[in-house]
Amino acid sequence: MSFLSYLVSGISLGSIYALIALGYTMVYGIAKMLNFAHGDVIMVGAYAIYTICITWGLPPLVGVLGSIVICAVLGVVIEKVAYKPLRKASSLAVLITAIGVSYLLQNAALLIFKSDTKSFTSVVNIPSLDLFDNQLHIQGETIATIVVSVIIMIALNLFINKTKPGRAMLAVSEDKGAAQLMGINVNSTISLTFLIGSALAAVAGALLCSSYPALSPTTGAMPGIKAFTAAVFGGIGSIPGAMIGGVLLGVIENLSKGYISTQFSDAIVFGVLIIILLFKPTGLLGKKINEKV
Amino acid sequence: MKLKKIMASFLAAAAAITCLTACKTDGDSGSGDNSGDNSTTSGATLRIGGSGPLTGDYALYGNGVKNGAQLAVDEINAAGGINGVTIEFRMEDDEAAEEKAVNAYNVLKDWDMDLSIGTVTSGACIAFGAEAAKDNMFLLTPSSTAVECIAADNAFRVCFSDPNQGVASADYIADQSLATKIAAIYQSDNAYSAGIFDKFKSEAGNKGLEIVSEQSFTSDNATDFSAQIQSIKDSGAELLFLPIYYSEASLILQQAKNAGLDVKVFGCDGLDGILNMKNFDVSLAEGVMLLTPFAADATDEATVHFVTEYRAKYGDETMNQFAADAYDAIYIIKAAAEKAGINADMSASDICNALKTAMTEITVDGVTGTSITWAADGEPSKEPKAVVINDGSYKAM
Amino acid sequence: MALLETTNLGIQFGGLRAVDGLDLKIEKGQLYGLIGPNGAGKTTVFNMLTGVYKPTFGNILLDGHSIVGKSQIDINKSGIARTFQNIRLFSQMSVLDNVKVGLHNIITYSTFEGIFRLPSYFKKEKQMDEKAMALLKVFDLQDEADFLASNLPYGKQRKLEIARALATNPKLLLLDEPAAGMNPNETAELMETIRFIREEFSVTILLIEHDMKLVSGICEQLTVLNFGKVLAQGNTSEVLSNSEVITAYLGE
Amino acid sequence: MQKEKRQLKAATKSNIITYAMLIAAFIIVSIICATNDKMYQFKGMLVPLCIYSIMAVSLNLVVGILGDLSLGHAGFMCIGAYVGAFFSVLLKDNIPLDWLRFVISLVLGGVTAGIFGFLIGIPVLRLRGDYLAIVTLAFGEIIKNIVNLLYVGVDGSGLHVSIKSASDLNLAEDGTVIVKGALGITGTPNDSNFTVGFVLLLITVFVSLNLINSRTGRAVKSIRDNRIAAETVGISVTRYKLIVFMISAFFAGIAGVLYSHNISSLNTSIFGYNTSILVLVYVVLGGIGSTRGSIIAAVILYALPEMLRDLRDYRMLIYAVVLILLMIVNNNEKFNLFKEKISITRFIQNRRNGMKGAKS
Repeated sequence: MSFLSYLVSGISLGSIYALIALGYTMVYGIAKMLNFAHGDVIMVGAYAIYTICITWGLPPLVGVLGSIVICAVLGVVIEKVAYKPLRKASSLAVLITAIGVSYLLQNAALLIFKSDTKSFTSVVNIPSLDLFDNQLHIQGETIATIVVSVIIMIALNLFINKTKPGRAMLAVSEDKGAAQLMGINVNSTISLTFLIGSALAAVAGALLCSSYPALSPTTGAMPGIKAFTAAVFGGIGSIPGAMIGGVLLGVIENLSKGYISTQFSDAIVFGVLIIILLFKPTGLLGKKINEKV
Repeated sequence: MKLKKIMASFLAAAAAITCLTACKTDGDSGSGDNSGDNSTTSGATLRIGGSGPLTGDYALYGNGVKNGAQLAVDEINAAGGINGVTIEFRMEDDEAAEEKAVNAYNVLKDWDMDLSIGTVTSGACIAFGAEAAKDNMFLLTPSSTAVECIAADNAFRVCFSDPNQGVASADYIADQSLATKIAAIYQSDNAYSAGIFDKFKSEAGNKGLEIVSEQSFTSDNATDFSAQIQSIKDSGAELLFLPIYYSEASLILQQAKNAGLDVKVFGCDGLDGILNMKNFDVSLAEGVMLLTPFAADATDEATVHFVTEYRAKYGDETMNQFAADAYDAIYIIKAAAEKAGINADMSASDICNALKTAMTEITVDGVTGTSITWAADGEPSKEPKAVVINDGSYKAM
Repeated sequence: MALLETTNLGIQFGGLRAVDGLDLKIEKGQLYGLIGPNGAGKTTVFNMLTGVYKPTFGNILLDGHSIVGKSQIDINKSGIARTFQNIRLFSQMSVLDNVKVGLHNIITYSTFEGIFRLPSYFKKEKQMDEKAMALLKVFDLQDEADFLASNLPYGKQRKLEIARALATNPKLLLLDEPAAGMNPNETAELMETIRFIREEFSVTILLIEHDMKLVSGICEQLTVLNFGKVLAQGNTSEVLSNSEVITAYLGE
Repeated sequence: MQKEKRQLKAATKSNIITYAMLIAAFIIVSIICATNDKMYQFKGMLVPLCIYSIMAVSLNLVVGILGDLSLGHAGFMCIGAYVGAFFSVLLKDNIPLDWLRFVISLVLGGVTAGIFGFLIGIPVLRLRGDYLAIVTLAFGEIIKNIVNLLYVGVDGSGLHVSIKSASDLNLAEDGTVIVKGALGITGTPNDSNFTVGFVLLLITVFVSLNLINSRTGRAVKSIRDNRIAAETVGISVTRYKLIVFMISAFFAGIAGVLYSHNISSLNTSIFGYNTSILVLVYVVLGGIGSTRGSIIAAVILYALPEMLRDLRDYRMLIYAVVLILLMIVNNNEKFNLFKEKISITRFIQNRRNGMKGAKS
């Protein structure tokens, strides 16, 4: 039963990584940039819910919706102010700017919300499941996280493949210049990508802090890095890849903690990652880059 | 082409730096302190410097120390200062990093610091302390627990050391027969946590306690503890020892409850603050025992006074053991300084020499302990207080 | 003995035989043309000859030695250099440095000698500079020696690529559409240059080209590929008057 | 021939400016230090400035010259720092000459880091772009994780190593624990000073610039610009990538030794990906590929938050804003045109050209 329990909590943690990784991978696919500030948008989202639900006492649904709106707007503003002027610059320049934005969000949060860790109240109201004679316990948050992640992944896939703006995104990710010639507004497509990616970050923030209810200005940093790892693991730019990468990362992390060593779990997780990348150099579902000679 | 670009861009940057340096000079020629309320001229005041993480992961602790010390300084100045001398306090940010702590030390020296309360975290304090030892600068750290922090003879501390807490915890658990099968979760990349656990482990062996599950986490991996908790559940432990900080502890308690892990919980002073966590469900901490020198809802006069004043001035966010330690540190300095007859005209080194002797001669009643005395090695001698959380507040055990 | 000989050379990508049963025989000093419609497999032949792709079957002999399975580096060292259809210069390096990279295995000194600036460094660098400048002069690029390669106009970039290939001291030079994008005047000039370098560097040249004027003007022998298979082979004039070639390739 | 000379000169001239800048900075700083009793903050920052400059110059080799994104540079620094500090603490009393012990520490730290650079370079060769970045990040984190759990002690019977706890070392009574897990190494002798740091920086710059302007450097740059073309002209990608990874790691190790001998307390917290990213910021902001730029950016960006201390709570916020603005402004076409206009080099060149015109 321990195994199942490790597995379930691994999947739960992994689903959150996956949700965050979805945002990373979308932005990467379309804007070809690593948005290092993505993790901090999650933190902003969580603080938004905290303020709305706990400080103002409004119902959780209002909090989540409010947080989605705030993050979506924030994402678009960040893109317009910080990344758009660098559209033609090297990808490294954009990466550094993203790091700057990450510092900015963290320190702004430190000034506004102060440094203390705040305890978060779960926005999920689903009873937990007890299986196998109470041997296996599954939290309501876990169920919600997994379900929401799957729904979002499917919705995102449908959106990208079936709708006009979605296909515009695909076109922009394939070839910006050609997309522009086809009459696609590249700027608004990129803005839309940031809007969706940041809205997803808000959802991830709500679920992250519901499952792990401690909130501080650096809350988003580490899950952000882990999700970045997950996105690369699954093949950056690929939506199912981000999902699989995230879940696998969570599961590997928990199994190695459960069966090998908690002290070396970081080393083990990253070691597995390296080994897999050596065999699949573009991640699990990444496109194989065949350079045409 | 490229060369020119770079050259020119740095011309601009150099101009910016020149401007910044200029601002800096202005700042220095003034009092240099924006936070202190008493900016009298430097000759007539006693300048106490400190550093700690005011930004980043550990900002909570640094800000607690900053506020706690400032509170004491303001009170002392309102009551006429130390030996009639006004004191000034300045806290620099070190982000809990060794290198930044040394930078902070140098900034404080430029500010004409007369004595220091060291730094908040252990690693930084060792680095800070080594510089202070070179200059024979007096150092009384409120909260750095590693043994090495006060290795030099100019250094003292307010809190218990890591080994002290580890040993005391094991002794307490064994002597009170709380449990024999122990599980522990500690933070392996944190000197405080790993230090306590190491001593706890060896003392537990001496006392006949069995450590059945030994779990850890790192700062990079401090959100999900379900695997650790599951292992502990499987190990059949009766008591969970948590020599960690409270924000992780709050997560562990939540997840332990979810997983149905029903064991006693015992922690060290790092757990203090958990009840002040905004929006924390205190029922999670019901029955948690901890060794802490400070309990915010203790009813003794000193604590009540401190808590009331602190809350009025800085709110609840940073009101923790770190703030209390820092508050005491300033009063301890006052007591030692009065004993040694320190005045503002003495050099930092003379002050240090005088205080070194005085420290071993004073007995202080503070928020974090009563009748505290110091040996020449800098370690405080005070009773560890064990408290248990009951209905959302500490009860003495 | 022929300088380059391929026997039954072929490669398969998935189900597709991109090149199937190619027999080529190029004598030393020849100017040989490889032509065919788009997608006929011409560049794939180049890629097999230079080791970018490993042939699925068949053999390649250079000077009588098989080079199948050798790395690109070893193949270059044994004497084959090439240019690319889509120009591949070292764009952030100077024109001169591009050629000096070509001299990498011709004039050598160790990393250690380079870092510590031992006398050999200065000696060898001087040799490299002289040789590279001489090559640039052949292509009339000497005035642009310290330009960034990416700042050169298109026609000159093609020339620089040839100069870089020549710097590696090849026996066989493979030119992939050298006249692409050039105007008639430039093409005429290029034809002169190609003839000149064959004499000057006593190098054998195999080129892919669509410009029939250039092909008929300088190539002595031709092979026509269509859908990976040889359609015709032989003397330029004969091949170009072959009716099959005219139907398949020239589309009449 | 004339052109060729000019080309040679352009590289040499740029190098001379770099050396002149460094030496001038050294002289000015030395004068300031000699004539001012106070300015502790300024003096205290000098060694860290050298350390981060060395880090930036060495990372520039990988990022700017080889064109691979590395997020694990601090890992090599960590190795150098620990190896150097371990050696120094171990033999503090056995080698009487401080400078000799320090030199040996430097060599050991650098070489060990270099070996790790080589080892890590091998698998990394298969990867490109962001995948490579994530693997270097992973290596950095693995190194940090393992070093964090490392306990090494010494007693009469030799060295004892454990990855669990100090008590597992089973030391004899007279034994001392040198590497103490999360607490790291304390009491490293304070052998670093500005002069040593400066000399090491100078050596790093010397090696780096000479490497860039040599046969090896050209090969490396050709791989960066076009890997396929580089292979067809006979350049071994494997060989040159490994050389660069090794040299870069070697100097990161040197920076690490300098670091651990500057501060009495060494633990892994500084060697996380944050520091790797910080150094990457220096390299990118300094102009990717520019050695001089890396140093200038390292100095400015390291000094900036220290200079902003008077702004208290707002300093990191302002640092972040400055970082973003610098990146945006630096990549703004109009601003670059403007910079071109006011550039000193251009001014000098124009004058010289003008003079030439007058002569002829």
